[in-house]
Amino acid sequence: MDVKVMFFGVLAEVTGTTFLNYTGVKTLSDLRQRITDRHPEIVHYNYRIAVNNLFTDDDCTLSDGDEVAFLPPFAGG
Amino acid sequence: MDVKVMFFGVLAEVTGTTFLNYTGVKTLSDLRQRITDRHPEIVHYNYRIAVNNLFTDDDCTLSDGDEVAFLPPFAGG
Amino acid sequence: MHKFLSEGPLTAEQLSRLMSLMKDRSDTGGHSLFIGQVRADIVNNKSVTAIEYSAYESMVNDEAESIIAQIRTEFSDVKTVEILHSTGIVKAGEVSLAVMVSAGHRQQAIQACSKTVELIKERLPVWKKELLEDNSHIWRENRG
Amino acid sequence: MHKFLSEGPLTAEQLSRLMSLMKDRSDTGGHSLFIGQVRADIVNNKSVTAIEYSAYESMVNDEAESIIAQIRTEFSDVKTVEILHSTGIVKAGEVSLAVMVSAGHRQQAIQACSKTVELIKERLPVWKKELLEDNSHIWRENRG
Repeated sequence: MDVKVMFFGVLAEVTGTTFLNYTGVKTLSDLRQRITDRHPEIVHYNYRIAVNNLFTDDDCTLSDGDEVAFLPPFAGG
Repeated sequence: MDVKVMFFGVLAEVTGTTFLNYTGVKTLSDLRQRITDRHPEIVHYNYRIAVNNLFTDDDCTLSDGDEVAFLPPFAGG
Repeated sequence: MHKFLSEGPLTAEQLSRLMSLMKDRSDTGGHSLFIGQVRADIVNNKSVTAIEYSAYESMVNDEAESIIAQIRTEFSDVKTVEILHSTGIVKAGEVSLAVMVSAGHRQQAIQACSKTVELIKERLPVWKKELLEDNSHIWRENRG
Repeated sequence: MHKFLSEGPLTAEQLSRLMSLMKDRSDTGGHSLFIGQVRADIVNNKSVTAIEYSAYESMVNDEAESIIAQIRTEFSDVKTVEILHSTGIVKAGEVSLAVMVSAGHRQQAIQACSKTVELIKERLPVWKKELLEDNSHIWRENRG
């Protein structure tokens, strides 16, 4: 599956990227493994993951075109 | 003593007046007696009295130029 | 001396001027405004077309100053409190009250503005006569 | 679709337009506005000159709609909820957030506006980078 990965806030800074495409991804835990291999520094940060704008705590199967966002604690207002 | 008497809200309507001078008034209870003699209808209304902008529950001596206001329940905002 | 009363409905210009006061400070993080508007309520099956406000002006000024002093004592983070209240006739849909509180942080701004509005209802010597569509009227009291 | 994000500081015109929405209804008696402004705080002995906001726009839109739906459920007297949040750079003294809640009666307007601001802080996917006078920066999180 081809998925879009987005980093926000401090995670965009530490990964040096805001947007990446990953191909051949089956599950969220696959994707997380590939991302932490590539950006090991993100383990030091708090973040939550949203798939298609919905928070996802557990593993899940990903579909083509899914948008997976890495979200540090919010700071709006 | 010469004092100014002011009626507000519904009391201005029922007394038909907003402002009156009373002469030869010694105390607040004197004044209240003269006013209820003249406007007996006001006994049917709730009101408080302020002398020179301060609420006055008890009797007190009045001085020349004092402003005595009859204030129905407030309804600002 | 501060002017708290304004003849007729509060205008868009008056509200804009109030909001432009926000710009003067960089130590404020939150501004809370309350705007009171005359509702076209139905009373005794008749529609309210306007409210006629009357006020004891010199006492309004004393009480408003006293309310502001109380708010600044209770909410130490508050920088400014502005109060503007209409007198005379204000039609349904028009604005009769504006309160703006600016504070360092949002919670004090919001709580202090809310408290200011309650104190205005409780303590400002202002009266309202609701004018109904058939030219009758009702004197309205604030309730707890 | 509703637009909740706005590039750069919120302008006086945007705030006036927000307030002009009040005029459309005669069933509203109270409007509560909250305006959030960037403070020139001192952080690590350095002054904050601006905040750079970033946002996950599609999720902001979903969450803002969800917040408004929740408020309208919890506060049955609320007629309208408006939310406007800056993205990009907003300097100290400039405005980055505006919330306006209109309701039949004052207490629901004030309480619902306050709750909306808390939910925005808690749930809108927005991030802030405080820019300091020596060109360093700090990522700031909202605290409880």
